Amino acid sequence: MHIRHRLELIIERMATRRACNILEAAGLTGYTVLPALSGYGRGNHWNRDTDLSAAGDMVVIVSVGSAGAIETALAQLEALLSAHIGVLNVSEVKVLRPDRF
Amino acid sequence: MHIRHRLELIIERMATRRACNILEAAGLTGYTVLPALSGYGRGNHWNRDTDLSAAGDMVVIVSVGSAGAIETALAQLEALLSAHIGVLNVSEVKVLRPDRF
Amino acid sequence: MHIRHRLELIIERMATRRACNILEAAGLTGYTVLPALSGYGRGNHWNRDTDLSAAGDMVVIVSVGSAGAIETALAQLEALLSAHIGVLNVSEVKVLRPDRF
Amino acid sequence: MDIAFATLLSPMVLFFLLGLCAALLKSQMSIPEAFAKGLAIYLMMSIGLKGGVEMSKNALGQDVVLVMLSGIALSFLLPIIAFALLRATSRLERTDAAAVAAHYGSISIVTFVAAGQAVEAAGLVTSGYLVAVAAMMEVPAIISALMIVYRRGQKDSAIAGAERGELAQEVLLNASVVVLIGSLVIGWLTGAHGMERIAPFFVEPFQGVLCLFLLDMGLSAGRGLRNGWRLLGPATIGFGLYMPLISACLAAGLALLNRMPAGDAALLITLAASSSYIAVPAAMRLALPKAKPAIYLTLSLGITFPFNLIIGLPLYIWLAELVTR
Amino acid sequence: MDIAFATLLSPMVLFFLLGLCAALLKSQMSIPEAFAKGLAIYLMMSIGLKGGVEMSKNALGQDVVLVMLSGIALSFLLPIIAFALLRATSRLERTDAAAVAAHYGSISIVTFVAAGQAVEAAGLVTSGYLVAVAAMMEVPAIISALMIVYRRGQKDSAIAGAERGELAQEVLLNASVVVLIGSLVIGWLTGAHGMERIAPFFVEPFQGVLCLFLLDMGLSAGRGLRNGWRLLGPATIGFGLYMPLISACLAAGLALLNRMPAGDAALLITLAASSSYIAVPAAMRLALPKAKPAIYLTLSLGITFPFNLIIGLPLYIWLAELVTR
Amino acid sequence: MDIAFATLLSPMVLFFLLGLCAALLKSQMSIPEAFAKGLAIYLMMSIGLKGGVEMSKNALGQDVVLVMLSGIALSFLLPIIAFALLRATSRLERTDAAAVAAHYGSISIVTFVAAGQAVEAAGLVTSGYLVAVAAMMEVPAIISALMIVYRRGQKDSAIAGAERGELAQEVLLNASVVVLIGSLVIGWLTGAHGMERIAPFFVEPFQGVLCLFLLDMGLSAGRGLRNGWRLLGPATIGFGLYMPLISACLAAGLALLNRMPAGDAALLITLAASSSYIAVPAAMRLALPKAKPAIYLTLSLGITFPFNLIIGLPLYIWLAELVTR
Ligand SMILES: Nc1ncnc2c1ncn2[C@@H]1O[C@H](COP(=O)(O)O)[C@@H](O)[C@H]1O
Ligand SMILES: Nc1ncnc2c1ncn2[C@@H]1O[C@H](COP(=O)(O)O)[C@@H](O)[C@H]1O
Ligand SMILES: Nc1ncnc2c1ncn2[C@@H]1O[C@H](COP(=O)(O)O)[C@@H](O)[C@H]1O
Ligand code: NA
Ligand code: NA
Ligand code: NA
Repeated sequence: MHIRHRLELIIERMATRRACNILEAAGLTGYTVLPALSGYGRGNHWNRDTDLSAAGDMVVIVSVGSAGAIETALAQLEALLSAHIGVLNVSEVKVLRPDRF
Repeated sequence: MHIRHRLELIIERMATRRACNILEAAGLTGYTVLPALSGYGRGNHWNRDTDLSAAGDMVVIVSVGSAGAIETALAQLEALLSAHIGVLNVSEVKVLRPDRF
Repeated sequence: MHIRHRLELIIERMATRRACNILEAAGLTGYTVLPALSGYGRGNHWNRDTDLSAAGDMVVIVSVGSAGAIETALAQLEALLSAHIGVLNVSEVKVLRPDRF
Repeated sequence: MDIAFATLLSPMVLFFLLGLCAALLKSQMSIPEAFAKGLAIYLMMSIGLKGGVEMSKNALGQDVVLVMLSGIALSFLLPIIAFALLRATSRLERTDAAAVAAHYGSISIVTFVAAGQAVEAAGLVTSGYLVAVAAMMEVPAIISALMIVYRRGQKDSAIAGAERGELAQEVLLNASVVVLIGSLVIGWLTGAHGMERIAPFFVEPFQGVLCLFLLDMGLSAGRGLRNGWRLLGPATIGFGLYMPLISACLAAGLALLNRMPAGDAALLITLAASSSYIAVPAAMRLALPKAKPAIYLTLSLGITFPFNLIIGLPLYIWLAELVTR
Repeated sequence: MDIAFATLLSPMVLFFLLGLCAALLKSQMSIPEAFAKGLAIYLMMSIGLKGGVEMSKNALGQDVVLVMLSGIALSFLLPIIAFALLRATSRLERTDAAAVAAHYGSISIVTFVAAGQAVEAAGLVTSGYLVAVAAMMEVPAIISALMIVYRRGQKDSAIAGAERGELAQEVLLNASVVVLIGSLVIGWLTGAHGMERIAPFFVEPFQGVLCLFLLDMGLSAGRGLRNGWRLLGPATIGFGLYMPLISACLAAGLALLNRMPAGDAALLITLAASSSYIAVPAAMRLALPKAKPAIYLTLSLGITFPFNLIIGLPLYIWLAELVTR
Repeated sequence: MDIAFATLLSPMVLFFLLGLCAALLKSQMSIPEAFAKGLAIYLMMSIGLKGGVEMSKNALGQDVVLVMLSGIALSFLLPIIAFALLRATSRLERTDAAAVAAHYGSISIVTFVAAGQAVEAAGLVTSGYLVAVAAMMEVPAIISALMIVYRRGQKDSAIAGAERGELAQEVLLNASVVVLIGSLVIGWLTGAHGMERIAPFFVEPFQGVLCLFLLDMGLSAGRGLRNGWRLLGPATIGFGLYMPLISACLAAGLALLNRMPAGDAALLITLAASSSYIAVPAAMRLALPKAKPAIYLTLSLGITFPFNLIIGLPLYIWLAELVTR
């Protein structure tokens, strides 16, 4: 198996498209967006059912790619997270079909 | 980038608040709760659509924090999981803004 | 804590049962299925709301187990992914109750 | 017989059977959880409102209070009987037995609603305050069951992360208590006049929505049965069939004592005979997390609910007519 | 012309166009999947029930059986024609062509429902059993398409993890088959009497619900087009426009042979001309996972559905009147 | 007084209060987001259609255009006043103040709908084109608020990943603009005749659906208040109470100038006094992501919406009658 990086970006739903644009521009070959139900950060709780506008919803974006592509994305994502609510983390994973990532 | 721990707790939805209380008490600065659709464990299958009461629903709680805070949470979570249905795992991840975790 | 492997399989919803059959056959003691909202891969975007048939929906299947069981599953999953849409990755995690995985 | 036949051939019951069969045949079809939950809230609002409007028409007398007290007493008492029977006949553990007992002391709103339809089809009239009785019977059974478990000093040290009062919050302010009691009060405050403008949504389509909801209940019951029946021994399954009858007889006795009219008696009997599968399971996950949900859910939703809907209802109406003649 | 104009200006079609335009203009609005799926089940229950009630009024004669057989034959036959045409004119691969062919042999319930409305607006009457014909035409096309693929010994070794019978389960017990046939039987069993009490939910609001659902279909079709049109060459797009006409002519021939009344003929023609975008895509993901969903979904939902709804329906009614005159 | 009392005791307001109390008492009950969002689309389709049908009955004169322009002017102007007041009295930062200001210039469709019910209950008549005015007042306030922020050259360098035109897309093609304007046009095109067949879904059940939706709004408002009130100082809370009154007075002046009939004036006043909690928050997340959502959501949904619904509506009707006498 081959080593790749896994980016996990937790970000407000309204910023999904911006984040995905960054990932695609960085050369990542794919990503998947998952819904979140509720959460907590910096003293605030949020909950999908609290917010009629759904503007406060968060999503989790998972993207597996080469160290280089993830690196490229991180700089831009850091800028994005200076404006939008969210956090990210990166870990090492193994994949089977290296050409896909 | 800085090394932190990522806790992934899969637990029944009705115990979410208890688990989150434990995380906050352990000093974790944030967490995110995701819905699950179905699953399998110890010979039993569950499925969100099977259960009108939704009492059997599971959620996935993701929390990234310092090794110490995760450690503190683990002892309490172990106690929680002796009563409630669920499993957990911990992995190492890297983060950009270390003060946030 | 004890070291185990965490498999993350992103696959089309219609193939969930096939993937789960493979996991169970490989001796994995549990897994959890999460819904996804949208995603991107090989130049195509998909979105849950685009597709009335929901045949294009993707799910994320998370399974934590022994290196051996995950290994066994991987061969079959690779075959499955030659027919169905999806990607997978494996990482190392720590667990508390080793007998459960 | 006629009533039994009419009940069995009502679209309501037939849609339940459709769902049940589809699930037993392993159909993958499902009604989205969010949609079904929305319909459930609609149904509770509707019966709450109708009950409240009925109540606004008459002053509440002493007889009403007595029936309410009877309902509460039943909800307290039935779990004790249920627990004793389960421990005597089945191999369920204490905690599992207590959890099951709580379900049978509490009530099922859908069974109540279906009874309302069947009673009406049988030409009987009912009083609105029975909705209040239904709401009042939800909670005492939970308290009763917890007292059984904790009696022998078996009270767990508090569960990690638990907050004070979280169980009370869950039990006293769950969706069905809030919506039922709330709508009842609103119906009672606004009366027939306020109801007029919302009747095209809350009254006329009611039975149709019930059909759709029962299709979903059939699917849930069938899937529950398929997944969970192996956990139920014959003694437990038997309990799911005879316990409603015991409850029904006790309720019939109280109906007789209270000199209730036949329609109301049928509803009280149905409430006693019905078992919870929404509010109590949620409460049990908080209060008795070690009790196995597959046991109480399968029994209540997979065995007792279909039994009540298909065989029980005509029986309870017949029983009600017997004791009120 | 009048019918064409009336169809185009019906709220139903206008809401579809609204959704289509919004999606093409990249509006982010959406109707929640769970809500839309709930509405879809409502629509199928409703037409099943109405069809069943109609059927309960008359004994089923030989003519009904003949139309049913005609429908089944069409569903078997059309994929063969579609496959041949696609292979001759487009550059689609075998598997993709077979998957598309399956869609065009099967049917679209929403197109059928819209046709029902248009036929009624045109002053024609229809028979309830056409709903049964619709349900029967869903599945044969799938079998037919799979036979095309597997004919040349190209049968894949079984897909990893696949269970025996899972395809049959999916195809014979999917939501639309279960709900349509189930509701039809229930409507037929309970008849006009049983329908009375549920009509305020299942009959009166029907056309309004259809508008809301078509808004969602417009959004889906528009988004599908935006994402998928690049995958469709002109030959494939052309197929999405002329194939319905070929199917319509064949069905018109059968309608003539069967001496069907004009309203019924219009419905049979529409069924033949319509293409599936819910049941067949799901079946194809299981049976032919290597076929590209973007192709068959975009073609069926993005091209053929709008064509049928806007241009096809008046045409099919006209054709039906022609062959039944 | 009578109107105030009638408003307060309408099922609509009572269900809102039920939800509000349940949330404040920490009930965990909720109405699924997908279901509530589906209902919201239904409500917008319904008022759009009804407005369009009304509009189709009369030719649109110069007076209509003048009222539309008045609405647009209000939507542009109110954020400027709101911003100035917030900066003068509260400690909100520039961006937060501008974001809040945008909400108060824009409108709340549910408040508008509730006003329609109250106005009708008060025996006044309204014109359909006010729905168009409502739709037109959604967007200008957003532009106005962004101009305030960017005036001092404070325009952020573009946010990472942002696309050109994404804000315009969000703001001009969000669900409420698309559905309101779309349904209005459809209602206007198809007229009373087209409406007939869909009225059992879009007209009759409307008020009942509104009750269910307001229960959900009450839950949201209550939860927002519980989570967010600590972020609001007394000056900000005060703003949420007096700003609607200022807006109402300005709108009343314009109603007087335009010689609007009392019912229409009440609706225009309500639109001005109402504040957005769906469309504008979403736009603010894109355009001013650094503004804290907890502030503007809590203020608009937790303070101003309940104030308008319970106290505001009778006041605005009274004001409308005053200026149009
Ligand atoms: N340490 C964390 N682990 C997981 N999720 C987090 C963490 N911190 C923040 N979040 C998520 O990000 C959201 C916003 O966090 P914040 O930016 O800290 O307000 C929270 O509501 C959580 O859903
Ligand atoms: N090894 C595992 N990997 C991922 N999820 C698991 C695992 N084991 C259990 N689960 C999840 O936890 C739920 C309860 O498991 P159990 O406590 O084993 O009955 C299952 O239904 C799964 O959703
Ligand atoms: N590198 C990746 N990281 C995360 N998800 C991915 C990745 N590649 C593909 N996916 C997901 O898998 C789906 C199908 O991908 P593909 O097989 O590349 O068309 C995509 O729509 C994504 O949801
Ligand atoms: Na009971
Ligand atoms: Na066809
Ligand atoms: Na305003």
